[in-house]
Amino acid sequence: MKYYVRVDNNEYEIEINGDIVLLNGEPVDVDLVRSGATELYSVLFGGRSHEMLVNADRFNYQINVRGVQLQVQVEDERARRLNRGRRLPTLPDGELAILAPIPGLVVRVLVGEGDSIEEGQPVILLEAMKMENELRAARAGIVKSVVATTGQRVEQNAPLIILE
Amino acid sequence: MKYYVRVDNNEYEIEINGDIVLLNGEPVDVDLVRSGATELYSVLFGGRSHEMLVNADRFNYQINVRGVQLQVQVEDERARRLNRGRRLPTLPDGELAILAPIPGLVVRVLVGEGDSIEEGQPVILLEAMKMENELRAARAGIVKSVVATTGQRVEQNAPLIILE
Amino acid sequence: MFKKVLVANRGEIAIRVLRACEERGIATVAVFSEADRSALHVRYANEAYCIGPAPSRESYLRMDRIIDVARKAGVDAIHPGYGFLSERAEFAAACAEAGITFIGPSPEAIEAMGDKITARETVRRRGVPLVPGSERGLRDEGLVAAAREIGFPIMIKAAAGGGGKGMRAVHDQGALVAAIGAARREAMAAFGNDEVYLEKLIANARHVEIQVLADSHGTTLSLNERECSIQRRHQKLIEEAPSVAVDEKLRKEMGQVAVAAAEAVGYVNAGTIEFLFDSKDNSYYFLEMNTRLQVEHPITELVTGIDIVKEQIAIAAGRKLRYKQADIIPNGWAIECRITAEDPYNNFMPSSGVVSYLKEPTGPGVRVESSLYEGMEISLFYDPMIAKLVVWGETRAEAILRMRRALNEYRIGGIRTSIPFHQEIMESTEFMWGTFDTGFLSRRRVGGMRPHLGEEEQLAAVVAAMLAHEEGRQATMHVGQADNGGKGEPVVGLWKQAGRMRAQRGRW
Amino acid sequence: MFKKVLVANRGEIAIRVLRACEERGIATVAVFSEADRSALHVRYANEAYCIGPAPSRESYLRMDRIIDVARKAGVDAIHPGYGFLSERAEFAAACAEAGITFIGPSPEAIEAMGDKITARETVRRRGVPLVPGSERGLRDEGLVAAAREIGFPIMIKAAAGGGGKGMRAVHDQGALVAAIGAARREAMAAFGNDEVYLEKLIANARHVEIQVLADSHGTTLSLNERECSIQRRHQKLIEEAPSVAVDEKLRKEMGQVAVAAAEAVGYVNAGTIEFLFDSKDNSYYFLEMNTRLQVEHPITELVTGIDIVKEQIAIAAGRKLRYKQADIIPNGWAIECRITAEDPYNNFMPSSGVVSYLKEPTGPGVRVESSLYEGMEISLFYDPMIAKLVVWGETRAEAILRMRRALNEYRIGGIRTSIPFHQEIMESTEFMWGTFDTGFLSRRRVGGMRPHLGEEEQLAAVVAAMLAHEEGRQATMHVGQADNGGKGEPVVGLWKQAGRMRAQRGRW
Repeated sequence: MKYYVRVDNNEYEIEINGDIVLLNGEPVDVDLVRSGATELYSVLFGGRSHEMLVNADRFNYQINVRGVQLQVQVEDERARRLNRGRRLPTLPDGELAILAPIPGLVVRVLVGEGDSIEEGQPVILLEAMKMENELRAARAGIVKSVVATTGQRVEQNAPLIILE
Repeated sequence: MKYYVRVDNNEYEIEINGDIVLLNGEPVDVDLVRSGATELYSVLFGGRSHEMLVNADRFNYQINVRGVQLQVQVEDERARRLNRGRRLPTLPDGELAILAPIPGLVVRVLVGEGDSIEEGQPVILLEAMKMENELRAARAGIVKSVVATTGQRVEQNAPLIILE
Repeated sequence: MFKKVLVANRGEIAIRVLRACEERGIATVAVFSEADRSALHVRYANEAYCIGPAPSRESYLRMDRIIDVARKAGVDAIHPGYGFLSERAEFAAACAEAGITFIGPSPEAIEAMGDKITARETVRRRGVPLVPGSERGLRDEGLVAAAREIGFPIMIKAAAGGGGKGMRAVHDQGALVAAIGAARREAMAAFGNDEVYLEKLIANARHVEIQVLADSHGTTLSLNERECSIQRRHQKLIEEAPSVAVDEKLRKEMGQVAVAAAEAVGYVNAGTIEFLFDSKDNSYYFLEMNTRLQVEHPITELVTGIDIVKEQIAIAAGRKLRYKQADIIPNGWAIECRITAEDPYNNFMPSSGVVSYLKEPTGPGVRVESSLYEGMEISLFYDPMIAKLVVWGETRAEAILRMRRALNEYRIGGIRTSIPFHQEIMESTEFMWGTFDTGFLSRRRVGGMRPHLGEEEQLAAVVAAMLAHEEGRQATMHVGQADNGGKGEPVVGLWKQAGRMRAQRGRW
Repeated sequence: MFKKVLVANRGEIAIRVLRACEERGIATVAVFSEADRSALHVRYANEAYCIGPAPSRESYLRMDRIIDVARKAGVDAIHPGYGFLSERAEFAAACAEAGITFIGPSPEAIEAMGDKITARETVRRRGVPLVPGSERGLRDEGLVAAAREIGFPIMIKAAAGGGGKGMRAVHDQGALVAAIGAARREAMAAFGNDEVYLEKLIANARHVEIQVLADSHGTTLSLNERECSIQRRHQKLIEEAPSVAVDEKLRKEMGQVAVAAAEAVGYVNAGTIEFLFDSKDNSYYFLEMNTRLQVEHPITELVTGIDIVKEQIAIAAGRKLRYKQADIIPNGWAIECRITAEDPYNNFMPSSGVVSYLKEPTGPGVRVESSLYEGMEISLFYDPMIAKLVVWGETRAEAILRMRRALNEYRIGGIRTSIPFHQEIMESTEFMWGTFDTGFLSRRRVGGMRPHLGEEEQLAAVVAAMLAHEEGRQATMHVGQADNGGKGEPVVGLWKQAGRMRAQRGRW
């Protein structure tokens, strides 16, 4: 079975047939075991030892390596065919909603409809835990609509701004 | 509902009606919560704070308090009526099998059939982990039969000696 | 000595104090908010009582309830930890009224140092050097005028401040008014008082502070300096002792100045004098005195061998200090990293969730002060600092290498933490050379991008594919997308998997 | 310095060495038996290779496989830890042949000290005091005769011995022959060599040992003594440094004797000279030299500030020691408790099972050297020691109180451990006064009965009833008894319960 795996913006093709695992066509030697705790895995990759914390949410995996959190998406061949053309919310093209990562108070909205913004540009000032936090755009784009208003209390994951 | 709880050789009568808990007839103030881990409980007993590790096996509980492991057996009223007269394997009266607590090699049997022995008296020399371990009688009694033989390899929980 | 002590705090510092009490054979009482029922400090204490709902102002800031619990439990002393009520003169006073010893300085000393402007005036009389700044009680126009006088860049600070809250650096006239507004908002939110003042901003300055211990018999000791220049938005993230910038002669001199500042207010118990330190000419200026135990006190403990919290208790009980200044000899090097529930790759956004896995570092030279436990729910009610990782080494180099080792061992599942940020700093040559100042982070925009992991990233891809394969998720995938775009149903799947894999002796 | 080091061991000591390597920037290779695939040392190392089935003789004792892995992985040095191959001269030789540095003494030194009888003769020539004993190679009749000469009580020891295996105390002629038999059996099982010899048993003697460090440039240092008298069946359970029995003058003298003993065999690297110490007249006798890292090395590290494992690596790499004897000044007090998977209330019977919950102590002055992790399966294949709890205090009293604190914090679910035993000792006045000797435990029959818990026992009863009530087990109980007498189906019930309670936010 073939799998297409995206880690951030890099994609890998992995093929698994019984015990044989191919990474981008190259056979790799992997020994994967869970070590006691539910989400803790020990991996021997050609003898090199790694520890990973894995949280699975359907075909999305959050994998923590040496404290760094990686977002990993897996599609198999069929899923890939089905998804071709269709926009997944997490794909970089198409619309993107900037969500409130935590509940808080909108102190100021820093962009307006129609603004063209850069990746990493601050778009909203959100106050939480007595601190003002800048929300930044995950990618460049045009502001399609501004949902949040100054002084508004927002819940976690509430959409604040829609980019296109 | 009434419960009869044995901790080692002490028995306690506990009555639970809704939020009211009576210990030997006296009302007690207990707040019990699980703290994250499956078997870890935090107990506030009239404001005094205790931590307990609890492993349940049917109506037998192993409760670890400050590193000390307690064997706790719970019977409710009906179970108590049913058990009256009947011998439970774990009760101190009647026959008692001395089991091998670990797999090992029987180096020597120190008692013979018909011997009357004291509580804590060594009965078998078992070699495990390159060490000779003395098994002692959990209570006084007469040796009804000696199951183990010198030089025999025994599995965990294999009966070695039966007391009556 | 006290028979029973109440700790009016939560988190790692509550546990730190409870441990000190237990090691002195003193019975302990914890207080907790409804959100903290199963917190470590509740389980750690001999007694624990709930004092209200999750928000601090309804629980950990409720003096009345805390003193009420103290009375009922019959404690003879209260330790406030840091934050919360630790620098509220009225709380120290309320304890005294209730006939309970406050383990800390007198209300007068807290008062005198608590108001930053009064503090500056008090210590100036003792010849303690100060940064040029504005006088008190100015409204916005007054501040603008003062700023012109002092000259830019300037620093805006909250009069009631501390912990960097309400602080703002301003580099030109233009940004001034807006910055004052933001600073006042933060100050009001944090301290219920929006008064701010101005100070000249010393470029490329270091933050160096001196720990002092004073007993009630007239002895005040300097436990030497801590280097706290690694800050983000005026929040300390990494501290070390000693400081690479301070030599033996300077250490002695700054120690004497700090002792003078403490004596200026008749200070008793543990306190810290913060200095702005200018490496260019080794000049230093009094910033403020923190009249409480500091977050970073462990690094001083590791290089001096003195248990500061136990000394606090002994001092409060009227004991004489067992040490003379000559006994305080720094030995080796200590570094502390503050572990926070924040995402360094998303602008240090606070991260909430349940700690699903935990393995903390240990072994030689490693000390962890932590509030973490598996199953702990990280809420947004309290400060995001969840643990402190502290190491000691014979040399600074050994300490840095040991900190790297310990950071690599630290495993916290279920939430984002500042660990990768600290790893990044420990690898940075600027930090290794010690040539940094308080502008260090703003200059290098750390945590902007996560480091490239190379093999580990490939491996993560392989592991994910193997798990998907093992789980036979293919079927559910399309459905998942079709119905709800692939969200929902998290752990359950993994639990099932867990069960089966364990059956296979965790191997396939 | 080495580029890559292989650690030929498992458990806590493998991790200890791996940490030292990482802190020196050296890449690491672990080896593991099939039983240890998910052990901490495997996950901790940069590389890990399986060397065979669970039994030691098929894995951790297989020199050929270990050297083979070392070659393939391209390591330039091997650290043997303690136990296993650490004192096998032929392994040190095999490393040399393979062109790999053995981090430890020369095969000749191991040989000379490894045979206890040769060792006695070698050091005697340097004027090191010895306990009267039998000569070598005697058969049982010879030993019986020698015993009559030496006079009872006597001690039987394995010539190839160490770690108390094959040791027996005999108080009269009658018990002698049987004891020799048992000792030979154990010696054969442990060392593949059943030769034993006799030594006069010094009544009420203490076990005091001196840690030495010797580099390849002719410097040999004494890192002073460790007190290891708290033993059960000649197995150390608690160690401390310094020893209450040794004063400054004696410390210096014993250090010099120890250095002389080490120099007698041209010793290089870390080693330990064990002495029998008679408090009655402060006389001491050479017992043996351990030509390896000791289990209890951390207490010496805590009082001297020297990282012994890092020094071992530096010495093996040909470095000169950075210290002079004058630099070695003991500071404070350290105590170690060996945490074993044994049931102190059942004659220290080894306990196997899965570690279902784990929370290890931390905070000021606490160091944990542990092989434990949640989900770990404690098998009976290896030594029951699963962790070491080590504390430092400014004074012995502070160290004891801190150890009590740390023991109270230690939570290990699923298996029985020696923790309650250690708690009992830390509470015993005899230990607190320090007036103990190697007979301490046999006299007071510790762990015979578990302490009465009072309130906690009542509370356990209440908790069990509440859980039973909550679980609504009543129905199942009768059935359970009727069909299988109430055995079987353990965790499952609890898992279900777990799930439901979590849904109820862990509270009811």
